[in-house]
Amino acid sequence: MEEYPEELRTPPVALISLVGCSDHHPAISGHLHSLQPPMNVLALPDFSKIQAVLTKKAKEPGAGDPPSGILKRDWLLKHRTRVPAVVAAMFSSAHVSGDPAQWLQVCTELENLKAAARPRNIKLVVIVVQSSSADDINEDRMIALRKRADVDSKYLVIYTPSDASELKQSLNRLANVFVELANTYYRDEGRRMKTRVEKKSFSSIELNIRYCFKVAVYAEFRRDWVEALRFYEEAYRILREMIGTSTRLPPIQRLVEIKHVAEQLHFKVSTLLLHGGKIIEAVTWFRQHNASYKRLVGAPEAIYLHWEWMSRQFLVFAELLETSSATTQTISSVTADNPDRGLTEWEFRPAYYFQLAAHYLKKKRSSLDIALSMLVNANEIDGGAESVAPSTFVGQFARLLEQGEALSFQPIDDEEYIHYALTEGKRFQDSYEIIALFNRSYESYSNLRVQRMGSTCGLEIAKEYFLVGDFTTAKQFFDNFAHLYRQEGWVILLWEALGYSRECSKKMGAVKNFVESSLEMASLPVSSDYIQSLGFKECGPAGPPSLPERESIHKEILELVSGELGVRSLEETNDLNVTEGNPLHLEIDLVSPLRSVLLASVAFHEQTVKPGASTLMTLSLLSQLPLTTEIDQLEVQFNQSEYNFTITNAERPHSTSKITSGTQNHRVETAASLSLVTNKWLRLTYEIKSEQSGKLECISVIAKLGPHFTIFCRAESPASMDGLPLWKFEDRVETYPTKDPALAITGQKVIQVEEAEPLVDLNLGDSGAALVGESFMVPVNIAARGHDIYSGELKINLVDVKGGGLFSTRETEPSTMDGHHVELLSVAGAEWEDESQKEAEKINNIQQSFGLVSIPFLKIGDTWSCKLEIKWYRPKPVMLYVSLGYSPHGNELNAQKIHVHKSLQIEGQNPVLISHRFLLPFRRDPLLLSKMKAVSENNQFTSLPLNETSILILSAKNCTEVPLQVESLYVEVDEDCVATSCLIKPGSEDLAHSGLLVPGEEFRKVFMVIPQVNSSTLGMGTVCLRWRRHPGSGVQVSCIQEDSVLTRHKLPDVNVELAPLTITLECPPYGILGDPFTYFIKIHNQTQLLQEVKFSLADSQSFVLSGSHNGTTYVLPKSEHILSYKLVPLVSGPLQLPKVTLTSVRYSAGYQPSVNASTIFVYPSKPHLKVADQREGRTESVAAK
Amino acid sequence: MGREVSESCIDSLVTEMVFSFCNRFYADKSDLAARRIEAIGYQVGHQLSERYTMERPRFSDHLEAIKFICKDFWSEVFKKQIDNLKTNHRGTFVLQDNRFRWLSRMSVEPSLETGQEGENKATEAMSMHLYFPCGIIRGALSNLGIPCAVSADISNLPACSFVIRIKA
Amino acid sequence: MQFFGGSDISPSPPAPTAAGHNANVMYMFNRNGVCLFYREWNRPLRTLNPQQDHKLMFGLLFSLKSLTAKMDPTSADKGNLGVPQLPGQGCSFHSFRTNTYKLSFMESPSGIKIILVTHPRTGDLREALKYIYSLYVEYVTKNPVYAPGSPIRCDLFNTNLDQYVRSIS
Amino acid sequence: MSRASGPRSGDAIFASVERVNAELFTLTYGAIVRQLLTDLEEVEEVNKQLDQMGYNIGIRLIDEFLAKSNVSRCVDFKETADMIAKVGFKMFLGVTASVTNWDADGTCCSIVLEDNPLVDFVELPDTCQGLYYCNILSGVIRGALEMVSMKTEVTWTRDMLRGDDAFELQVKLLKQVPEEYPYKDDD
Amino acid sequence: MIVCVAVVGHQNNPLYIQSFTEADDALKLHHIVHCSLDVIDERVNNPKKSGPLLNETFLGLLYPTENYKVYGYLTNTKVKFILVTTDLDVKDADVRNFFRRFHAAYGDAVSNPFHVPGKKITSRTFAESVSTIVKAFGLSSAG
Repeated sequence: MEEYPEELRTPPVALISLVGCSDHHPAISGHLHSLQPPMNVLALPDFSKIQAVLTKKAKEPGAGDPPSGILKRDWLLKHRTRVPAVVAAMFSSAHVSGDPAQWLQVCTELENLKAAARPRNIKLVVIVVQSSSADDINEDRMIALRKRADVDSKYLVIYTPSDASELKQSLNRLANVFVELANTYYRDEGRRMKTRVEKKSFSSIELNIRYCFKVAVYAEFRRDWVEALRFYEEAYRILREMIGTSTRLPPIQRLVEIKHVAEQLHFKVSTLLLHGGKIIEAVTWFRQHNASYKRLVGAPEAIYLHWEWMSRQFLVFAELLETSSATTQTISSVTADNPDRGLTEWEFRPAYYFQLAAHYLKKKRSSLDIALSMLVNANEIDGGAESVAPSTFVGQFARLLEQGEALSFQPIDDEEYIHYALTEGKRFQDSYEIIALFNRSYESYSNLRVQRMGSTCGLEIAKEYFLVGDFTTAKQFFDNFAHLYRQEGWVILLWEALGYSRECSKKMGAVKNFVESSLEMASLPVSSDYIQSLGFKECGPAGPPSLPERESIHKEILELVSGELGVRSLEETNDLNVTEGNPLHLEIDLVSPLRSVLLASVAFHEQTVKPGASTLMTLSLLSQLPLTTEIDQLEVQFNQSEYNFTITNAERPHSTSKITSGTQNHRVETAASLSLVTNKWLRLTYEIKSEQSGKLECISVIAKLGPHFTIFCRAESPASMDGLPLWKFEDRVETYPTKDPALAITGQKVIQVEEAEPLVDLNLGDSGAALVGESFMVPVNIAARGHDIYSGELKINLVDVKGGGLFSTRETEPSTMDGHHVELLSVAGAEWEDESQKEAEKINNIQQSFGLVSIPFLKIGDTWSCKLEIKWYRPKPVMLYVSLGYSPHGNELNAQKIHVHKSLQIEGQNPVLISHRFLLPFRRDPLLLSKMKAVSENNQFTSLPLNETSILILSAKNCTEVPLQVESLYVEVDEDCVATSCLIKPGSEDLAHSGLLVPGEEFRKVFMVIPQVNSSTLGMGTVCLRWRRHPGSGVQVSCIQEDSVLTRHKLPDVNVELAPLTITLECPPYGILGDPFTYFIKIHNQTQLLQEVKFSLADSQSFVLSGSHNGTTYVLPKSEHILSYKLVPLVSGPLQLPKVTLTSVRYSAGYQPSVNASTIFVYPSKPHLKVADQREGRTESVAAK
Repeated sequence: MGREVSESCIDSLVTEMVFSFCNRFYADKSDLAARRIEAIGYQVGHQLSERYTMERPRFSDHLEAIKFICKDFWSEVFKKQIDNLKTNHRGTFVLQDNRFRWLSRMSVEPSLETGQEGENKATEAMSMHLYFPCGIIRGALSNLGIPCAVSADISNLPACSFVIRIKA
Repeated sequence: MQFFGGSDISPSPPAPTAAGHNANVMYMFNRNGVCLFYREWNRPLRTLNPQQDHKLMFGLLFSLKSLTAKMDPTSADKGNLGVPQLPGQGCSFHSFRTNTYKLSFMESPSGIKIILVTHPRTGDLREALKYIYSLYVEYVTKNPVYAPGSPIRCDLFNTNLDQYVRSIS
Repeated sequence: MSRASGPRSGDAIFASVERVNAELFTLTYGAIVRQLLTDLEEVEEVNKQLDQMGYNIGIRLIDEFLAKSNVSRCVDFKETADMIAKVGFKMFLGVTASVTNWDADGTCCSIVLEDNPLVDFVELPDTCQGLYYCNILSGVIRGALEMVSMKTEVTWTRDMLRGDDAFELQVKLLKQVPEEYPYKDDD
Repeated sequence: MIVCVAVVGHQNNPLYIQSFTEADDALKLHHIVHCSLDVIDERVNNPKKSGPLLNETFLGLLYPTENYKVYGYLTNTKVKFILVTTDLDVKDADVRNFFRRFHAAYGDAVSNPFHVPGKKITSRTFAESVSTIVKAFGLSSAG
């Protein structure tokens, strides 16, 4: 498109000519340019020039004889630059209204101008430049001026540049005038032409076409697209008809001219269509254009001109499509609404046209080459052609002759023309042009993510590069695009690409690439039977895809790698060869396209194996190479290098050189034969014996073919092996890598080697339940039965049986530091040898629930033992896991460990259950108000009377299965409440009997408590029980520890309050049947107030009593009132004294002495005991509670 | 086209196929037998779907394909359509044939079958005959580009419902 | 003809009802003498255990067949008594009647023997037996879960049979 | 026995029986054969198994044949062979077969099939030479005849899949086994 | 005249491709067929909203090359048939008819129990019937 002249590419622009007053031209022309549509300006300083411009040069030979061409090359340009539609004569107002002399000059100039403009009926405008709005213009002069110019008054324009607003106005005024006149001018011209066309008043088709063309152009001037289109098409049509009829020029040039014109017309049409957004029409139009000229190949020797032309058509249209905004967005909709038109979406894509342009350009090149080659002597064409040049007519060429300064064209015959064209053709290096085209196509395809079309273009590009000898670039391209074909299984296309790429690397002397692509080609699933290989002449260097071809390639490689001879037949470039100097090493992994060259599957026959036990491993190799391949040597590599081994080919003993740095004691097997037959598994089964426990995996297999060529092939498990990408589409027998199909489905290249049987005993001494608080010992014994123990290590782990974890975060008691319920305190070694810092180190790596202890070296027969010290803070069953890891052989560093595991469940239980209770003194009852009111939550706090002696009884019950030795039981007053607040002293002197508690037995101790401060919550301190397991008990020594354990039990706070009243019942310790005694009820008022107390005494069958049954008394502050009764017991035995009920009126609180406080024992007759009866009764009664 | 054979050809062939895979080739390896039978069905379904979908526009979604199975495909194979199609719209379809041809003559005598395990034997024997049709359906669908798993339920004979779970 | 001349003193059973319970029992044997099927609709007295019962019935038929063949006046080649025959070879009987019951018999060339014991006054049952045979084909041989040669345990067969037998008059 | 209603013609029966698309049958059979080939590998073994399956089918099918065809006796081999060819093949496969090549003593003949629904679409791969694709048919015939007490040997002499112009089965009567009293008299 | 027919699997891999020209353009035809897959993708991914072509197996003209026309057909089983012809004006009806018969032939080919789904079609019968169909097309379109 670029090569088109600007005036052709862009719609025509009206031309205005300004004459005179040149200093104002810039302003005006600037304005006109800025118009939409713009106008060109032909500015002439003074009137003398105008003639020169406007005078027609002598008309070419009269209209009679046919013109020697269709379109004049310069016609469009002329109308753009030289022939104005309007001439504007500018006069300054000064001159117009100046003195007669000036006026006269104006007139003459005007006359001349008219004279020049008339014949071409160019429109005339007169502009009077008014230097300032101030000075006025002489009216009648103006009229006169108009008369002279004989223009309509509105074409006599006053132009006042003086001030901005004025200037603007006048500019607009001018513009309007110009536009209007220009239009009329072009309309008139158009009409003139049209009438000629319609009146058929033309001597030849050429003129017909030309007129149509002109009409169209004039229409374009007027922006009348419809008409323009119509006439361009008309012209095109006529032109098409003209082929064959015309005889004006020698045939070749004739065709050339027609095509050139056609091209222009076509260009105009499609441009108009596209800019009119009529994309479908445009495409259809192009189709027709293409269809109608495609076949017009022309004379054979000039055929390449045709291809060039075709290519240009496509290129231009492609560019038009690309630029026209219509295309991109509407394609889908467009294709949608014309299924009938048979237009395919591709025909709306520039890419499509670029591709074809490139395609035709290739054709052009090839036929050009032929043409050139047919020339007898190439230099001969250079002669004589240089003076040939494009002539005055579009698409014509002629010899340029200059006589003096005058140039004249002399027509040439086809002979010369061809020469000229050839020389022109030779000047261009098409390949790069072609590459460029394909590239554009490729890019726009890949923008649309149209990969296949894209890659075809890519391939073409690559081929071009290949052609011009840029092998590196070419190879890159080929390899890129080969990928797509590979993955979609288009073998033939892949074959072609590889063929080129192979050739490239050959030319570049890149052995590795060469061999790789060769091998891949050789192993492609192409076999002559499924394509007729004769159809594939143009497969490029690859040659036709066929079995024989594959074989020859394979053979070539075999020879190459055998090192005998490098691949010759390589002109100039350095030979490829594989020698000592440059050995060759290929790698094939799971995704490599070379998998079909060599596929290695490795399957162990078992999943797991005992160490030292031997198992079988089957190595299977498969190759799709067409010829049988002899492998000299195989090396099988494992993740544990010491198991690597090589397999040598018995038939080729000579070539057993080490592949890798041959470690001594490197295992070497010999296989009868290592020849790979096409698509037939080569199965080799060997015994593998592993000492190492753990994973044994076959990593890779290295095949050695020829002295300096090795293929490193990653091993695959048959279980997870997927088919060969390309071959999987082939209809061929597929066989299992292993004989046994089951193995082929499940086989793995990995085997798990179990660890050796431990020959060491690990024992945990079971010692029953542990008691909370004590540090519990678990003995661990290790006996080296059948192994030495090197670098033994003991892992200890405590796990909650219920899985609840051994500590809970919300644990807050001080008793359990950082909240562990159970803790591994230490590992007490029975005998650590000497090194004690080791001990320290040991303790370090012991956490609460985990421990790690290293064991000294033990010889077979030795034993070693230690004790685990564990402490419970909570009753909790716990699982103790102990595992011993050791290695039987000291020497090896990486000797793998053997493990022994033992576990033991240990119950943790509370040793003792401590309980307490408070009692008031015997037969003494304080009135505790809190008791009264707080009936509901009375249980929360026990309430004690202030300054009264209460009794605290503590009891500890042994709830274990073992006897416990209680050492001491005492109450420890908390720091916070001072000793004075309340004094607690043992009521009885320390334990008479030894505190040995058999399981279930309870131990008791009595304390006196006298609260001394009135406090609602009085801390009573903590009970401390010191105990130990009773040594006598049958539990093994192991878990008896010397120091006793202290179990603490916090006493709940109590509520101390002053009792306003206390009642004391007084009566003899015992009564005797029938003999009376006195029963005092002392009401003691401890308050400062007078207390009114109602009392009542219930009757009782067991007694006869005297005294007032009920009444009210007043007790003075700080004094006591005594009620006394005489009682005579009527029966014997423990009797309930008559029930007293008192009610304090003030506190409206009634209360009774407790039942047991008001019992008395009545003997039938007076007993004969004197002393200790007091105590007797006491303890007895205490015990009774 | 339109070639026909007596129904008892296909019946006895299928019967015998199931019998020999269960009792001869893979005796007491019923799961293997099942897989083989299913595979056979799969191939048949695969091929049938190719044949029966000629001449018809492509299915735009799974439901269409399933409907095709229910209507045309079924009537080609069993001379009747599926009676009831249910779906959860999340890739599971239930096709119920109220009188599934291949079960229409299948019966055992519950009374004589001794107790539970007898029942089981019977049902297992019957279910063996279901792998084939399941395979057919699976084959047909997967050939239509719908990978799925198919199971059958014969809790109320002679009705039989096939459950298709499409692998997302 | 009458076999086992059952004394006429024994009271003959009530006259056959138009529709319904004229069939007493039915046996089916295959060519190997296996009793594939036994069903009774009305058999008040039962003397022997099933095995013996079946065996007896088969024995009866077997010898009866050879007997009838032996007696055949038409055919030239008389096999010796007890010499086995091919199914359908020689002549064959299709029923006999006693005063208390009628036994109808058919044998397919494949050796399937169907014995239907009915009320003595029931008519010619050959077609009935054929029909029963076709029932057997439909619901037994075509039952995928039925193994040939094994005792018949097919619901469908039973139900259809019962239904049909009830219609026998 | 009732000679009243004689044997019915194959076409009549075929017209009356339930029929299904041959495709289903053909493809199913094909799939079975393929499966057997992959499972049993040995072609010979496959032939054997196909024959066995055929046999099992035959012993089931015979009763249907007899019931539908209303054949009352198969004592004469010649007549029986004819029956199978004319009626049997027709009523099941919908194709007619012809009986030819009787030998002198009438114990051996060939059943010839021009058309055989089993082999529609089938193309034997080169790897399966030696496979008697239709071997199930021979089995069926053998089984059926055995049920009517004729021990026979059935072999393929022509096979279109191997390029012959027709399918030909040679049926050879070995012996006719009369039924004998199955129970020991001593029990 | 038909110069090439092809069957392309649902992974866009060629299952069968046969060209009928003496000229050495088999390779070019491979390229053309391969490229036509792009058009098929396009058609299938955004099908034409308008009427008859919706989901029809026959995809119509895929694209014209400088001197071929490529037609496409997509079966319900995601297998693509591709037809390359040199004829300039081809009647859709003829092409449809061709594909119908071709599809039938294909159906039979894959009904061969020994054919493994997704593998290349090597059946001789198929090849034969294809060539007959191709010939028939030549006749019909010629007339």
